[in-house]
Amino acid sequence: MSKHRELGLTDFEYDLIVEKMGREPNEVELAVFSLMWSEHCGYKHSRPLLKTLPTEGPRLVMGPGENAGAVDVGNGLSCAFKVESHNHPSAVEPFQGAATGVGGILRDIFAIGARPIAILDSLRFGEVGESARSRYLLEHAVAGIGHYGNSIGIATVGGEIYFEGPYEQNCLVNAMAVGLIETDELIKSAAAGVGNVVVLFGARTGRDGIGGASVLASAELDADMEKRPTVQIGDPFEEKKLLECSLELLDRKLLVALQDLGAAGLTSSSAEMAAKGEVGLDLHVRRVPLREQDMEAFEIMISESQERMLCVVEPERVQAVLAVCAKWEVNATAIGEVTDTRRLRVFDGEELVGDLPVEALVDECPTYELEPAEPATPLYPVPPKLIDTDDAGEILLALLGSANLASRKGVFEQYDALVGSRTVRRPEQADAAVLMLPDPANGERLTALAPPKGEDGPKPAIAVSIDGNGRRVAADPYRGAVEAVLECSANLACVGAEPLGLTNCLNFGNPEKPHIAWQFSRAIAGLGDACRAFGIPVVGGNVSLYNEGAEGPIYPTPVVGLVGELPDARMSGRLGFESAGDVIAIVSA
Amino acid sequence: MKFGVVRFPGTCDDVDAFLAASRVGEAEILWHADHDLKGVDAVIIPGGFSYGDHLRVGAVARFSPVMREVELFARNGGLVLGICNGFQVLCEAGLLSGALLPNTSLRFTCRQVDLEVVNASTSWTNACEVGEVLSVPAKHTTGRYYAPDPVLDELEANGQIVLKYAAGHNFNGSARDIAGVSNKAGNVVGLMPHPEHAVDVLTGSADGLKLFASAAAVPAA
Amino acid sequence: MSRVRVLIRPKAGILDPQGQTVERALPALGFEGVSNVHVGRLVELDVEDPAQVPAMCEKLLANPLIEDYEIQ
Amino acid sequence: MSRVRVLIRPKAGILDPQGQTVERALPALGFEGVSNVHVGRLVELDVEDPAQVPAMCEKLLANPLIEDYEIQ
Ligand SMILES: Nc1ncnc2c1ncn2[C@@H]1O[C@H](COP(=O)(O)OP(=O)(O)O)[C@@H](O)[C@H]1O
Repeated sequence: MSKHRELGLTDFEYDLIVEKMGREPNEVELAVFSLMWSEHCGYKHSRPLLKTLPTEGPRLVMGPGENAGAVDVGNGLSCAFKVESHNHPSAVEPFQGAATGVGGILRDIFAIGARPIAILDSLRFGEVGESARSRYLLEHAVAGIGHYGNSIGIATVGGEIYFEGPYEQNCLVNAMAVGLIETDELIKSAAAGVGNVVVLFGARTGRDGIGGASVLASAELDADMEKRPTVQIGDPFEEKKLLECSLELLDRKLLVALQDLGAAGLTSSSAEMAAKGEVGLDLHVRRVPLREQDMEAFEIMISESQERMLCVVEPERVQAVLAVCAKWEVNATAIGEVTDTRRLRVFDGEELVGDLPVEALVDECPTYELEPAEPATPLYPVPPKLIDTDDAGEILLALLGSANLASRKGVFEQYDALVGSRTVRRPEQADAAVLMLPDPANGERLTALAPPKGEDGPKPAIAVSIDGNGRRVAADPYRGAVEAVLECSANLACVGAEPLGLTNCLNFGNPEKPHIAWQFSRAIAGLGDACRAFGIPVVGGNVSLYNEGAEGPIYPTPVVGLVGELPDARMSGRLGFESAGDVIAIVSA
Repeated sequence: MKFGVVRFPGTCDDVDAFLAASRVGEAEILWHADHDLKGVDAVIIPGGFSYGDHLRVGAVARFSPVMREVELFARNGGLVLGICNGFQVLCEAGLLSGALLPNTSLRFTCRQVDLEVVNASTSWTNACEVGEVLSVPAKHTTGRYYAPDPVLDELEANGQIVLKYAAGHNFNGSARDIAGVSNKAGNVVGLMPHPEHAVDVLTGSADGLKLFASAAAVPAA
Repeated sequence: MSRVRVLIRPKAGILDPQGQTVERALPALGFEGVSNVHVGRLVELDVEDPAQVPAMCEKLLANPLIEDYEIQ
Repeated sequence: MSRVRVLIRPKAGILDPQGQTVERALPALGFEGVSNVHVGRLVELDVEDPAQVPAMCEKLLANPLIEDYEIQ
């Protein structure tokens, strides 16, 4: 009876599962439920608040709910983007944690058919000046992000880093990905068509990341060594093939639906596809290509092995799908079919080992009302003063020497900011990265390689930026969140771009504690009000809760990513003074 | 002039090379598993991480079917340019001397560098002048050019050192500041920096275009 | 001083993309009958006190989360 | 089937920054008396015909210009 508690479910939740099932769940079923009803997949503590964010806007193409959101960027093109956290995996194994964070967010982008064109990252560590552990985390997380993005050939064009005490035990690694798609080619993840075939393609399934979503992403982190085997390992080469293969499958119109495997692996991807399509799925776990032959059914269902996708295919197209996968040297296997049962049924050979109601899994996870209470006393120690003097020269030197103001060159030089030939403003050239779009007026296409005509006219472009400021949110969650949106918009304005849509990653502590609930609800209110004031829709995002170490919670850290448009890349602003004799002006409200 | 751009699993800068070559001629993608160069006049092996750089950079890609054709093509005087991972592949294939080792920093580094043209008579540098400085980005983890000293002396004597990092720009620790080399005949050139990412001032520099323009000016065989 | 050799391998069941790549490449070169290929790292060092080597492996040479090591 | 182990090392005289980095890092972790550190690659494979292994090394597994190999 305590099995469900080990898996992170409460007694109340367990009873609810028994009620929905009409019986006690077996081992496979309980494993599946525990993941789908984890904080990470079920948004138990955040769903009601997230519903308050504005999701409408004139340029909105796809709002929250799909793998990534998208906005219209003109010329029949949409820009898909999303930010996601990989905080706890990065705290355990920073290189692989950060790398697989990038891999995961990229799959979200190409799962809707968009070609990823840019990555940004937002990082928080403890004081690197004092903490060897924070230096280690910084070095390895940055190397991991670079390794994945560079190897897969997608430009990492911007980001931000802060070092502050409250992140010492619980670092933050958030990655944002941006992609482009011809708007009428967007694909959804809803499974459809009873009798259609479910094909799993990509890497083999191993034991890595078993239970990662419930254990690593949905509970407070402690030094428990037992959690270590849940680390996932990424292979950007496999993902590069998976990316090209997926886009070719879509380009040839061979797929009914496509979904990536992220947290909770096959479990969440199949359940979500079935729920969205209002159908059922039968899956045969023994057909799944394995890295270790002795894996049990529940392990296959919940493994978080990276670089895998799931698609739904009409039976007569299966051969064509397998052929495209073979061309890209990607494993592909038909592992199931679409049914009209609205149940997710798991077969181990002939035996039915799991029979789960899809709606209950995906849509009926209980949500909890938060009990926010403003703390009476400050939650965080006063940050140490950088220097105690009135001497302006000394203050300037101390500022210049502080890790939070130092040049980020050592970091962004480890990222390929140029691949793709779109980067008009790379790191340190401007406050936001500027990326050229294909220009149909110049003969350029997104999907087909066409030589540009070389015409000299305005070059359509987008600008992207990511920002957050935990210390200010800690001081005043509402204003701090508003300021994050303002700062990010100001970054876009500095290159001449106007925001079109926003994504966010809400990094907070344990929401079951009233003061964290207060931070969380006030920050979301601020985020929503700022977006409404600007008329920008929130197109999607991610929530990372339980970011706490032994010494307390992190600063509440909502991170926002904006995509904006600018009419002509040739006019984008830059940071440096250009030529002698130019006038310097200061503009303010 | 028709350029063929090879695409291996894991190639990343193929589209960039295609677009760069398209500015001075026609371009076409060549698939690694094909035994066919589609009648192109010049072959570009672009950058990226063919086969994930697994085992050793360029080691696996060099055995792909298309590389057999490229080797024949090169030995018959065909124009071949290897950029970054393409340079590594050409070295592994023995079409160029030397090998590329991990940067002394052991880090991936993406940086705009100045290159000095040492030999302006190869098929890929004839539009440049000796001593001319080109601003081109470099981005790699394994770009430290190495060859034993006698080989380096011979390369020098034969004018096979085509491009050098300008003073202060050799960030990867390459022997004798070598950024790019050619075969004896000058039809095959490999370099670590990325000329295809320097074809438009809007994205930083247009100096790299000269390499493609050089090849385009070579009369078709 | 003794020369010590450390063999570091990806843990069983952990993704070994390098090994897979080599396994796929060999038949294309005419080498048949090869299987179970794994690629790891080799560290060789002179140490005054070989008793320290296991600790070095745990702390620096290997990543015990994802790698096994063998000291020779 | 026999299990074969191939040790691949950077050739003597070629700068081995990986080895140097390890050598420099160890004292900082409190491990003294370590020298002459080199980092190489380990390839292990099951082969039907062990006589083929030297050819595999020459052709694919090692690059003789920069690496030495030893078959066990
Ligand atoms: N983690 C990171 N990844 C990539 N680029 C980064 C990262 N952190 C900072 N940068 C880049 O370095 C430059 C300077 O960063 P920062 O000091 O935060 O500037 P600002 O305060 O103007 O945003 C920016 O171009 C930014 O995009």
